[in-house]
Amino acid sequence: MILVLLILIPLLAAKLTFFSKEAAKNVALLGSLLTLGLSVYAALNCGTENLAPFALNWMPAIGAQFSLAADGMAAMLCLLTGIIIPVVLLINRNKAIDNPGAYYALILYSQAGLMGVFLASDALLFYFFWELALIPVYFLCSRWGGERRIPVTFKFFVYTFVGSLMMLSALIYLSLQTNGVNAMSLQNIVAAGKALPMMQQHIIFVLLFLAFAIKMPIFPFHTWQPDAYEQSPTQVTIILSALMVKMGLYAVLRWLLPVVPEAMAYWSDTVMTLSIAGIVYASLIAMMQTNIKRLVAYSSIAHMGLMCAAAFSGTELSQQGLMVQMFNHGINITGMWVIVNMVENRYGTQDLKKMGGLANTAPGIAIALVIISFANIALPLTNGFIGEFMLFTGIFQSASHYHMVFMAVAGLGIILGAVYTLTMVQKVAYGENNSGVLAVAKMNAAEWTAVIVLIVFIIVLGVFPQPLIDLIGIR
Amino acid sequence: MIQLAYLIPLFPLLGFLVNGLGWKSMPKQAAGFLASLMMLVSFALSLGVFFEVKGGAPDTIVPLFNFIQAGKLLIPFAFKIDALSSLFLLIITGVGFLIHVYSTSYMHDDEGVVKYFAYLNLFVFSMLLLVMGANYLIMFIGWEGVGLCSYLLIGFWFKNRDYTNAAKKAFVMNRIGDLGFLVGMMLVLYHFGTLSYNELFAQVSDNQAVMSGSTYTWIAICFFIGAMGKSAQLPLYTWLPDAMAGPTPVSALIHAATMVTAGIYMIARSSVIYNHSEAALHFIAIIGLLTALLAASIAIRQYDIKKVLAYSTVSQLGFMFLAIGCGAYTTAVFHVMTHAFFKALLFLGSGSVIHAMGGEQDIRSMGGLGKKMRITQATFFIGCVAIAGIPPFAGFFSKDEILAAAYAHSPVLYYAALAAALMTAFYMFRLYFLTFTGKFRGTHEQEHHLHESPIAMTFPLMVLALLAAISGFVGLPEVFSEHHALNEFLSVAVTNGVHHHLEHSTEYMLMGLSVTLVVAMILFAYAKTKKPDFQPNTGLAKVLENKWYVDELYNAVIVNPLLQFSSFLDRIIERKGIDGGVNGVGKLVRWGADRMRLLQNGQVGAYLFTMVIGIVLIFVIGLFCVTI
Amino acid sequence: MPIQYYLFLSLALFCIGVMGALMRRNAIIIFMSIELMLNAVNLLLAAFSKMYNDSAAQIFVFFIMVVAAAEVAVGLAIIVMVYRKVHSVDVNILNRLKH
Amino acid sequence: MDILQILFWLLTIMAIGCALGVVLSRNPVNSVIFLILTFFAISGHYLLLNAQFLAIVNIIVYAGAIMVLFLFVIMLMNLNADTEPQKSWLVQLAGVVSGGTLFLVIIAAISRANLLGVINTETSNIGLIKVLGQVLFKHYVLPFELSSVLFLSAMIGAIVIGKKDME
Amino acid sequence: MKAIIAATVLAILMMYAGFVVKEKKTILSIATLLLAVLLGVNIYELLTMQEGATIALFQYQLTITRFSVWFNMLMTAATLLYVLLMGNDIIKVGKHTGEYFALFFFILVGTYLLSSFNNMLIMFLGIEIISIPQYILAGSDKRNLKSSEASLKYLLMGAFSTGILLMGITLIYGATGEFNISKFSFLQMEYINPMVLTGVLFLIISYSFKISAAPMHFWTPDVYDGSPTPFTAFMATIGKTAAFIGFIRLFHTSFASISQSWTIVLAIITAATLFVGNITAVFQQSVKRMLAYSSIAQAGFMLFSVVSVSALSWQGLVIYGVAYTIATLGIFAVLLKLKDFTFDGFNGLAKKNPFLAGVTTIFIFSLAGIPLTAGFMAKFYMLQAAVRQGNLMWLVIFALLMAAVSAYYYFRVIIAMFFKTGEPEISELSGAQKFLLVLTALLVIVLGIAPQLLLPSGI
Repeated sequence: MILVLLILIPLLAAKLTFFSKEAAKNVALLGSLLTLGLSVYAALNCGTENLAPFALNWMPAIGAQFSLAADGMAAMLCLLTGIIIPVVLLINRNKAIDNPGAYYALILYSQAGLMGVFLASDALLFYFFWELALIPVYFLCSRWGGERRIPVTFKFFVYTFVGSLMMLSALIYLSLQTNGVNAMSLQNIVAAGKALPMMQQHIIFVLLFLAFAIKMPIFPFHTWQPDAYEQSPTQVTIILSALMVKMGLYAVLRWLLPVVPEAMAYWSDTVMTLSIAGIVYASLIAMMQTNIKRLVAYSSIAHMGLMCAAAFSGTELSQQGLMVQMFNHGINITGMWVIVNMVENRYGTQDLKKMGGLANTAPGIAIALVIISFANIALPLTNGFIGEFMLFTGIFQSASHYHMVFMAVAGLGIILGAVYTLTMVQKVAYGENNSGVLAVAKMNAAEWTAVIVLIVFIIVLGVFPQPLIDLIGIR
Repeated sequence: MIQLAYLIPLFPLLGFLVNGLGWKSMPKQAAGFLASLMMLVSFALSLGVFFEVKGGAPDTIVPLFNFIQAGKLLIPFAFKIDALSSLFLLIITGVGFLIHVYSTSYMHDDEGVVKYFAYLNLFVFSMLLLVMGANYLIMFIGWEGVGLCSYLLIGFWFKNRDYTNAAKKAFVMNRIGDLGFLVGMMLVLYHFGTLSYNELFAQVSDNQAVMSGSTYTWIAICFFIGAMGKSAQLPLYTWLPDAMAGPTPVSALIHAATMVTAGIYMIARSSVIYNHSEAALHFIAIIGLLTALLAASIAIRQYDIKKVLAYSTVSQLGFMFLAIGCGAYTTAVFHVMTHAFFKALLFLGSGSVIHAMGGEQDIRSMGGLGKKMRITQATFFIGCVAIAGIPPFAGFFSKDEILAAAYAHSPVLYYAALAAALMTAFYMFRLYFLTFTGKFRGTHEQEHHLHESPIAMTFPLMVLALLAAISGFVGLPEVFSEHHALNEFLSVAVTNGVHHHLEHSTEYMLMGLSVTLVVAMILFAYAKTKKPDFQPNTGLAKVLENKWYVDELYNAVIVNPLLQFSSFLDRIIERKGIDGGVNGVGKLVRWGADRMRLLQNGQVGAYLFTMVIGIVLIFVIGLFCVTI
Repeated sequence: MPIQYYLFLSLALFCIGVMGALMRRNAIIIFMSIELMLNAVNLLLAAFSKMYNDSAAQIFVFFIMVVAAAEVAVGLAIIVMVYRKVHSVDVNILNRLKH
Repeated sequence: MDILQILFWLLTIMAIGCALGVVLSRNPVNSVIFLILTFFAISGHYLLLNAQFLAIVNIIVYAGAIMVLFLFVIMLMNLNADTEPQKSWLVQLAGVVSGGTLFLVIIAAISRANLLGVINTETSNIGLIKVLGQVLFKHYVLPFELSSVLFLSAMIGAIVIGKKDME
Repeated sequence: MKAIIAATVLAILMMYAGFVVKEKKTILSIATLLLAVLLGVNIYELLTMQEGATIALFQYQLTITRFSVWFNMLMTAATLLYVLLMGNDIIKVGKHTGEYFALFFFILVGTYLLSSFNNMLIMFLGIEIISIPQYILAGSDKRNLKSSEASLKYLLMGAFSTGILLMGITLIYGATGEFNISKFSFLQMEYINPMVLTGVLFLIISYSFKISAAPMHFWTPDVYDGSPTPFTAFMATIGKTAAFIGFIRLFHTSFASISQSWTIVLAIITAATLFVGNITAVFQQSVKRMLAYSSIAQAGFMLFSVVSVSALSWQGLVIYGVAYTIATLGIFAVLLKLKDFTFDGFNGLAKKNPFLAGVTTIFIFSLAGIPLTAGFMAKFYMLQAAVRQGNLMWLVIFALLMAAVSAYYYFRVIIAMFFKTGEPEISELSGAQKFLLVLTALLVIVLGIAPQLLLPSGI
């Protein structure tokens, strides 16, 4: 029942938010805090009776059930969603938003979709939530985004829509290979996929992989991402980069790897090559960016590349590391965007060239920026390191012939990551005050709260990662 | 006592937390006092630990908690206390304490002093983790932690863009090395399944036969790449001279005494592995020697007081790696220790000078400072003597041991190293003479301002001078005493490689040769600086002044091509290629729509016509292409 | 008389009808061409009726005629309506609806 | 070659010739006349095929009623060859070619058929009015009724379309 | 059978009502009432039929099954919904209001025939009974030359396709000597008679015309664009679905055994239809014309039901037909409220009238196949049927790519409504209309969550 509530509460909160005009942000925050409480409860009770799977007959004709289940990975991602959404709602509280009811309601709708994606154990349900998470975000970006928002988010929408349709066809194919009873359930899909001959596995693999690769996104399917991140309101960018891209990885782990293991083994070298090439590629391009949001966007592509490579490396360690890193990356990139948001609000620009001297005017933000940046480039004793270390170890130990090359090239990402991140820090925080900015407002209480929460996660999980590792280990 | 070793890093951490969290409200004096106090406590604890170890306490693992436990991967957060780490503890906390004390005065006027002490404490904490960790991962944590602090402290005066550039450069170059370290760790994990020193070294000693030599070589080289970054060896040394952008005590602590020697510590720690790879050792020896020569040659022609010291540090680090390359790990550690004392001394002395000069660092504007700054002059002189290798000062013993090891290894190494040592003597005394003797060459204002530093600054100078003078005796060579105290102390933790024994007569001969030549060099330096003229350099001198154009070379060969390549990727591949492709599909669809639309031209005749053609096509496909 | 003869004849008529529909601009002539197509079908049905000795096909022909008559009634009404507006039955000038 | 065959060929030539006349003649009135002639030829074929009733109906309904309707409309509109717009010869050629291609393709397809046989020349009584009547009202009463529905709708249509809207 | 008779009788009643009653509103009420009666008759017929029963009438010229009655019921209900949604606009079209409604009844008769014919003659008559009223409806706005032009184009091409249909029927008859579609015995033949194949192709072509599949689709945009908008809505939905039921009935009953010889052709037609419909729709400026192209595209999807010969395809057709019909009717109902039919006419609708924008979004989502709407489940069933067929994976993927293209033009409406600014002119919505629009939108969502409502057991 908890599982249903995890989806239901954001939905109801969204409904309420939609009709509460001025109080929308507070209603939304309350709703999201309630969800956070639930998701914490779920994470603590993962693996016990309290989190028993939930199933309801839905469309027997096509074998679809309304079935939810949570293992450690799902509970972890729900927890992440639960944490990130309140943070998203905390920032920008002072900013006047056009039609706040709809804005916050859509955020909560996408939260419901995300929760659903992570909890669904039925293919059709999964697909439903997959789209449910996407569409509110599309509206958010297109309605409240930057200047070029309409074409950009449209590209994003159509691109991911193509991917999800490919996934749909694969899921239909798989469901038809079962005996028809609950044909869409995860177990049956997995069983059907495993039994497929090689040729069909290849097709299914390609179809599913396209969908997930676009969502993550990995090179070369990524071009929607920098544009979309740049043009979206930063709050939405957070949802996109911290949570939505995790859907892709999650889907790889849950709906791709177990389903077509043989094709997966066959393709792993290719995918790893792509992902790892993507790390270097995105890092190099990030170095060239003068727009702070694009820079962070490319850095996110680089990080996703590493995670994707780990997902396909086929070792247990890298999978665990991947899950850890999913959580940590969610926290870190959120932190990054929170800072970017503050910086953007204060400077009134996204252009790095026009920034500088933040450490003078608002040292608190600068310190937070430095901490989060270092978490982002995986400095030890921050959470980013734990994940990346496990990922690297996993990739290195993979059975691929080129595991050392993969690891070494991926390692270049560490160096390049340091280069572009520190350049950004330097341009934003250091140097003389920019002439255009004389009075930079300090952080307000809500922003403090958001930043402190994130930094606490960064440090605590960097020093004591074991609870997280234990959580994801629960089957 | 040893079981309480975790307290040693805890106090600096505490200092960091208090100063770091209270950076807004902390009074300046309190911050410095607190930080120094924490260091003092740590130092006291370290002393306790050291003497316990010296008193024969066995190697101890101090476990704290399980850091990462996932599947087969188990990495505990634990400390290892043995001779090596206890020695380093002593150096770090001792020198660290002195420099903290020095800083309370030196940084007195800076607005960011609370932040400064927070960083400094954080640095000590990280450095302690580095040397105390019981496995490579903990070492790596410290390793990157000190890199972080180095970054923060180099860029301490963040308003200056050059300083922050230097900070960034330092961090990135360190990261390159760190990647090597990381790969090394991966290799260790892959082959041995553990990162813990005890388990790893036990495995290495047990089943030598299982692993091929190249495995060890790869691991060793990878670790050494890490050391190259951190300890500023060729080709990753260029960050260290730039790192002088930080406050001078920082240069003393981080970029001379402690952090840069982390590479030595790591290799000494991994001596078991290195002993399995001759190739790696040769490689290290060559790199070390080249670094020593190159840096020394650059130092000859530098005019910035801190730059001279920085290149000297690089050069001395080269010496240490040369020692390691010759299999003499303990000698390297010995030199680390002596170097920590005299180089910290020299840096702090230069800090004192800079303090007096009101921030001026160019020795061309100095001269004759000795008259106003007696203590500084005296201690600086001791430092110079020590580094130049005049007996019985500390540098003589450690350097001589290195030269001896090099000679035992190969006379070629020896002569090259000797050349570097002579250059050292030359540039150090050139610096000394230009700074402290002769006439003052700066402005009147500066001359008026000249004064001896306060006691908080001179006290550490004196202590360090004392140490620089006498610390060499812990490593009296065997020709002078029955046993080598330091070697024996370290022998439990560090296994030296094959040791070529030199005849005592040879050793005497070598010592004599080097001392004679060094003295000659000092005289030469005196002669050269008697009447300084600072004409623009030409020829080789110009090349040296411009640091062999290495930075320019890096820019031309690596940085700029990389930037151009990135720009190419960004502008052409990303925007035109991939994004253009994606958008191109959209454009194609729209273009197609525009064309297809024209088919619908409103003419019934045309519609019928197209339909008939369609029908014909359908018949052709349906009747002739489909085989039934 | 082989059935092919009738088949060919009626297909020929059918295709002449198609040609007429393609070649002419006069809506009435196009409509007549289509009537020709229907008649071709009728003829073929009659031939098959004879071949199978089955009167059902002939019944079918009646219905085709009925439908044709109905279509012609409506069709001519439409053509007249158009003619009233544009004073022409040229299909080529009727292209307000396009693209 | 018996008389029936001669008749067949004569009627065939007449039908095709007149059909071509429908398509090719410039004057719409001529087209109508040619079409009526074609219908006569086809009626002749019906007679050959023992579909006497059909032949009569064809003449009465098609040639008599429908074609007269056409003729009326053409006369009403006062269309003649001079005002009749022609398509360009290229379009006409294309029409001929594609129509011809269609014919060839279908013929090529069907000529592979192993057709069931020949039409026997014996007279049969399936085309007699009595037989047809019986079949129609026994078996095909539903379509018969439905055709009245069809007519009803066509009638409504003719009214809706034909009546002038006075607004 | 009761429904057929009732529809005919009601059509005649309606016709006379049109003569007698002059007040248009009254005629509308009468039409609504009569449609309700017809729906009642349909439901009664459904209820009185036993499960699994097949009623053969008139020497197997009609075979009425529960499925066909169910389908008839749905179509009648859709027509009722249509009249309710757009009645006020229908009566504005021309003078002959009563006749228009009578024509709807006639079209329903044709629909009933197509859902249960068992003889090609009945099929032919059914198609004609559907087509001829549509020619008339297209031309019913006599003040507007476009309407007349649409009507003439529709007529000429429709008659042409009738010729083709008849040629097909004749060739099939020539090969088999049968008009009864359940008696063709192709399986007994050693090889397929090319004449049969030619006939089948002719039939495919003429049905392609009726359902506006490429390359016979050319009439569609022009006719839909030119016809009075309420009638376009009807032709694009119920008229088209009715043609589909005839298509699937003929092909799955008679030609299933030789499916491998025609599925490939039909698959190519499907692909071409999807391509033409979706690609051409991209560049349209008028929403009405875009919907015309989109109806081509949707026909492409519906063709999956014919291409994939399985029991699923019938279900898929019902779901798709209904889902598509409801959503399209909804869109047209909204469109009729706007003065400007171009995309720009929708600019800023969300600000001006959030209610209309909201329901439009749901309809658009359904057409684009976004989950939780009926349109998604419809596409899902179609794809499932096609995937099950086995050899059509390429077509499935192509169709999905085209579905993504369709998102492009459907979402232009959403972009215009929500993200652009403008002052759309909207006519007032009455409470009843609001209620009906909400009902329609709800239907879309309910069917998206529980599509099995459209396929009760025993159908």
